[in-house]
Amino acid sequence: MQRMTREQMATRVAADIPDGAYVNLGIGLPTMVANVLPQDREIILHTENGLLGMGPAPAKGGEDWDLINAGKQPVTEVPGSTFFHHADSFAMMRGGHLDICVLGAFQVSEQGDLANWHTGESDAIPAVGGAMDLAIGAKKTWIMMEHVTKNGQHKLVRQCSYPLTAKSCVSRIYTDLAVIDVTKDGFVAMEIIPGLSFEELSRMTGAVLRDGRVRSVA
Amino acid sequence: MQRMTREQMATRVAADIPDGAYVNLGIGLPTMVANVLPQDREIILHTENGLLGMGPAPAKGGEDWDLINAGKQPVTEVPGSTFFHHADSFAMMRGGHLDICVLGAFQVSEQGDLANWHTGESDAIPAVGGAMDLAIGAKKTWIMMEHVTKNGQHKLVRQCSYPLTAKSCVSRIYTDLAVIDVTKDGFVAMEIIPGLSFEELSRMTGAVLRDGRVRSVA
Amino acid sequence: MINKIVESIEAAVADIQDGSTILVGGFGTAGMPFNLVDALIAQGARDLTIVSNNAGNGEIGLAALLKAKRVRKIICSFPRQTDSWVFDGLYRAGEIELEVVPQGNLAERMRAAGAGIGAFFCPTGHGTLLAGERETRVIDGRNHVLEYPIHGDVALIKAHKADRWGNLVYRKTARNFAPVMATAARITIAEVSEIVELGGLDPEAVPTPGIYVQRVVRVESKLAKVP
Amino acid sequence: MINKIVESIEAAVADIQDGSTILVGGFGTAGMPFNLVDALIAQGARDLTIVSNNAGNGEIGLAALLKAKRVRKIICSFPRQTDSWVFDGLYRAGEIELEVVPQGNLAERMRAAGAGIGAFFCPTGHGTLLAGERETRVIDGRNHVLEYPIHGDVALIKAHKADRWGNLVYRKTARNFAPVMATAARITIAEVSEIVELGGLDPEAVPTPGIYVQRVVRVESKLAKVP
Repeated sequence: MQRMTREQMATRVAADIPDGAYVNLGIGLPTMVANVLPQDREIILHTENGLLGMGPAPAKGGEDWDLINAGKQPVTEVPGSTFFHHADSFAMMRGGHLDICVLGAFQVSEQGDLANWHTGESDAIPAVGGAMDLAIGAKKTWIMMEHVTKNGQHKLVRQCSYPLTAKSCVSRIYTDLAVIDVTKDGFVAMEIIPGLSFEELSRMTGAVLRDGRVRSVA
Repeated sequence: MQRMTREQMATRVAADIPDGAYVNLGIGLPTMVANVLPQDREIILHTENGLLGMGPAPAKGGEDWDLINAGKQPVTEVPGSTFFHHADSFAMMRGGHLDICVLGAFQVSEQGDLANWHTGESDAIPAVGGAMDLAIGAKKTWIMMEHVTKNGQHKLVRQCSYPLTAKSCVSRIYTDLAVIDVTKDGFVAMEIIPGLSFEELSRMTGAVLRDGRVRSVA
Repeated sequence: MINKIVESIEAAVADIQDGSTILVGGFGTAGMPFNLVDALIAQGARDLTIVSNNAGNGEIGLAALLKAKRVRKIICSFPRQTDSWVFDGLYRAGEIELEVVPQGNLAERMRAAGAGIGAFFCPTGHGTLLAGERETRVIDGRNHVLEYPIHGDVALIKAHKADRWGNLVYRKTARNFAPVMATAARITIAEVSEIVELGGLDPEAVPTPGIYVQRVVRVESKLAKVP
Repeated sequence: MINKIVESIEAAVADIQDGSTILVGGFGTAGMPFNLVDALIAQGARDLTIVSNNAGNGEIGLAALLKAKRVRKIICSFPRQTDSWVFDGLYRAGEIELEVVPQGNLAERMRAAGAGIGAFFCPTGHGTLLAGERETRVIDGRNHVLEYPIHGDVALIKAHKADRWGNLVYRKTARNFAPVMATAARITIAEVSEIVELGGLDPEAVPTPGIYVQRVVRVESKLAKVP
């Protein structure tokens, strides 16, 4: 078994974004999706600090520090882009106009609850940013994260132990091992990387996992 | 006694608008104030259909029907003007940013209640426009109206008999006979036209009127 | 590739259903999407709820839609005008339902629909007939009324220019309700005078980003005042 | 004649009182009014409540204000950043009060303050720590939390160009919170890179009409990234 690299994960997420979609990519891992969007699709990226039609990072030396993304990295604007203020930007998000947002996560529960803003440690400084707005605002909230923590702990769980970002908001999870739908019946594996069995994946998943893969008629 | 003409009333209102004020002039009689603003003051007119910095009516033949006021008459824009949409325009009004709005009225009560949108007749078609928003939105709501109806009925009253536009919102009333402040003690006459006595004015006023005029030391 | 430009106005309105709630832009005749309303009349949808500032002028636009008996209910701030005889007649005959909403609430309730606000407290209308049986609350010593969003199935609006992504710019006070309505409807259809290349609009000056627009159709603007 | 242009930045901030609530524009360093914040440090007001998206970067701007111990409380969405060591230190030492607000609520609560909305229901944060003891309500089958406006005594913002009426335009994503904060504060003070003649801005493209701005001061923009 070969875990997917971060680039492979980004490419896998990108493959599911349809032509014409309006998408917000959260800070961290999801930002990488911007670099691997299919060239034959027009996908319009929203960044909550006030830009619809975000382009890739500028060439070195071409940075404009008035033109940044939510992660405060310099970006570019594409033809057809529009700028707006923060209340308008979050109205766009919270009003349900974005098709997809892709977020990182600490934990996702089988009900689709998301924990991605706070580890719950007593000395942690809380910082939420736009995570709670994004999680409830887009038509679909997708998660992109490692399947388990570095220490092997479950991130797909029955109940989140970390403080929640939002309840029942996640519809799909892309991990380095699998693509998992969150359904009313809980987690359903739609794809598993080659060399990993459903049973092995289940052991790395902290809640009941169903097998939703379409079997080829062999 | 010579009642003030509509032009004189407009001029009297205009004289009280300070330099730099942001003002909304309601449809009907108050619209006339725009034509008699003091030339030595910069007064910025707001029209709720999305323009701050409204100018006078255009020359004949120069009408642009995309550039109208709240009464749907063609107007002009002055240098420094800005256009915005209806929600932003009413946010400007309702957020308390306008210094003064001048409205017409059917009745004003001694508590400052305003009735200016509905006669209460059972077959009348109700139409409120922006009146309820304007009445509560500006820092000061001034009324410009005849002191009594054509039939001699009171318009300054103890309680409005017509349906209210807003409660306790009027601070000053400019009539064809007097300038009346609305205070916590009720109506106070600040100016009366020449040839009319305070007692005569009181009889034309449907609530207790106090005399607030500064007497010259004769 | 994204291309929201529809070749014919008939195609733009073809799927509007009977019983729809339709937000119609314009303040009086400024910004009124006359071409789209005419297309809607030809299309034939009926039993409509119309949300618009006024209730039609003369015999054209909304007035013509009303006259064709397609409208069950109108939600507006100012139906009564010197030239609103079509509406006036239907109303007095009991053939149309009217909900009068203060103009600021009309705008803010559509803004709430577009912005994901479930309800809001606002002082406008407190203590008046129009507050009706609404919930009230004193906040910071001031009386407020609870108002709910107004969602549209469709918005018909007029803009000045558009690109193929549906970005829209407007002319002067013809902007009025259009940008708000575009956010509040499931399907927003814009008639425009001019289509420009993608990148042809100043990104700092687009009141309606294309995300709010599903279809754009180019028409000859009907700017003239109602006769 | 209206002239909101103030000759010196010291004069622009001279009357800011101890104990004020100050809205500070910017998202990270983009749109951060560095010159005004420096002037506020020099001016000396203390016991301030700061409302801003972040809690300072490096040792400049808000971070310098925090370091000077002028801030009692900060209301922000994202204090913790790689370069927020000044805030982090004060917070861990218990020397500053922190209220974390979801970014959309931060923007919408200031918008409400500017728009005369007494309170609003919104789904963000429901069922989370940040909803705290707030009132909740199910509207249309969805859980909402009641949120109240955030008013400022003063807003310090950065814009690109201004005219003497206080009309402001911005550059790209440096716009962010500034137009919203301008509506929410009693006194809005803007630092700008350029002053143009009245009429020199496109009236169709002014995110902040001058009515929301009390003072404008021209400065050299500090565009560079924090070292």
